[in-house]
Amino acid sequence: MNIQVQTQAFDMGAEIQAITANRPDIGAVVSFIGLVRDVAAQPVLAMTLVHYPAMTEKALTDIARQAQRRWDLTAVTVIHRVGKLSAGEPIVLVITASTHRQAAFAACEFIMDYLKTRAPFWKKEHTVHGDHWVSAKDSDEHACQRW
Amino acid sequence: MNIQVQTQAFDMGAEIQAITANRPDIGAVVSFIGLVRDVAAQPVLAMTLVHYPAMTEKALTDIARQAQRRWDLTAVTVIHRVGKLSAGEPIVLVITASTHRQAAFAACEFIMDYLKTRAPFWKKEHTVHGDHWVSAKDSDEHACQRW
Amino acid sequence: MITLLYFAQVSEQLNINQEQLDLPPDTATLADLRHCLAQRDEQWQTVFNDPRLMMAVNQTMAKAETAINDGDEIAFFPPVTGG
Amino acid sequence: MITLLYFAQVSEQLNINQEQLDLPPDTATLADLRHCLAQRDEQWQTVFNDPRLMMAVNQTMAKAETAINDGDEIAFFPPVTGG
Repeated sequence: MNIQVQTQAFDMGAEIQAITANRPDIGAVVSFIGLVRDVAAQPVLAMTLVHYPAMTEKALTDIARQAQRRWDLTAVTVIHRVGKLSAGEPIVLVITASTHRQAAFAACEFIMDYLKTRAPFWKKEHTVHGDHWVSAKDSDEHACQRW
Repeated sequence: MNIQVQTQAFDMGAEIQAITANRPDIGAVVSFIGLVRDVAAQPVLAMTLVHYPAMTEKALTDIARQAQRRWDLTAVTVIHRVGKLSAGEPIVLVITASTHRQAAFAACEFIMDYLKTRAPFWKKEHTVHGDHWVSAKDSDEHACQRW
Repeated sequence: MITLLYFAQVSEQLNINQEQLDLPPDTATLADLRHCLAQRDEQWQTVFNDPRLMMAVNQTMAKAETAINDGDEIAFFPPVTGG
Repeated sequence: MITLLYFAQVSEQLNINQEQLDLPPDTATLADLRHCLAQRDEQWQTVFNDPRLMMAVNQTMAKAETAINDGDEIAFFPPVTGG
């Protein structure tokens, strides 16, 4: 399990390589990248991600462990960035590897749904109209309650 | 939409870069990589992927179009390798991008389930005990019928 | 004239990759053609009576009731195993 | 002594990041502490009466009924928005 909270960008190819090298039992790797989205209605110039440093890795590790208990996973990587990020920049990377694709898909989506509602990160958007905290979406809570 | 059937390896990072560059409306990118699996019971040294060349791209394009009709996708990439591949080598790459993660996850899994049961590829495994064609799995057909 | 293609196990079992033949009389659908090819010998009968045999007409997956016409490219193959 | 941490909108609304205080008497659970803090003034009342307020005790998500003890680190924050 590889859990990281960092300001710098991540290299998805290298992370997948690290997981799959010398592990020919892995048949399926599912990855998720979340990016700073900029929609035309209210242009987002950048975003600042704040977090609760003492808790963040612990929360992500706990989510990844829950996924490992539910599905037969060979590897899990979760990398979440903090600090100021520009529009289009990657925020989060989740990689799940398994012998079978269904387990890898389900676990990756589960981790994202839990991360969105249980990991202590908060986004402040910087727009041309000023700064504002991003509101939590009910749809994320509903997505999480499926599992 | 980017559909490719090729013998050479693919560069996942470059493919994701190609999709997300200058597209700040993309919030979520889901990727799937399928690899040549080697399980201890019957060591697989390599695998040869044969296909129906005149039909393959057409079938993959049709599957990707079905996904685009069902979900709001910004981009779809499907790259499938053919020819001889060693244990641990990547076989297939599917990338889906969307404003929202649910659409990207569902579309990526849908494409894989359809590809597994509707795209004209066949695998022959080369093991220490000889060569044999891989059998289709009922579980793949069931997975496909969910959609 | 129709073109018939055979892939993977089907090709190996029948020992043929490809052939061309005149559309046999009273062959309106894939089911008719399948029935006709199954007459060739015991091995062909085994392959063409397998309910899992897959078929494509002009590079599109097709079913028993799919109509076939002169000039079509028709492929027979086992369940696919890509991905 | 307990440590209280406030994050994001909660921190801005209350104009505080962190404080330490003696565990108030008759404060056995988070619900008790919340009730106690809500008394401070109108702004604190607004924040602590919001049913969406999230809480953690010793870096683990917690609920109203979670017990609190001397030495705990207790955090209050709005619904999370990472990912």
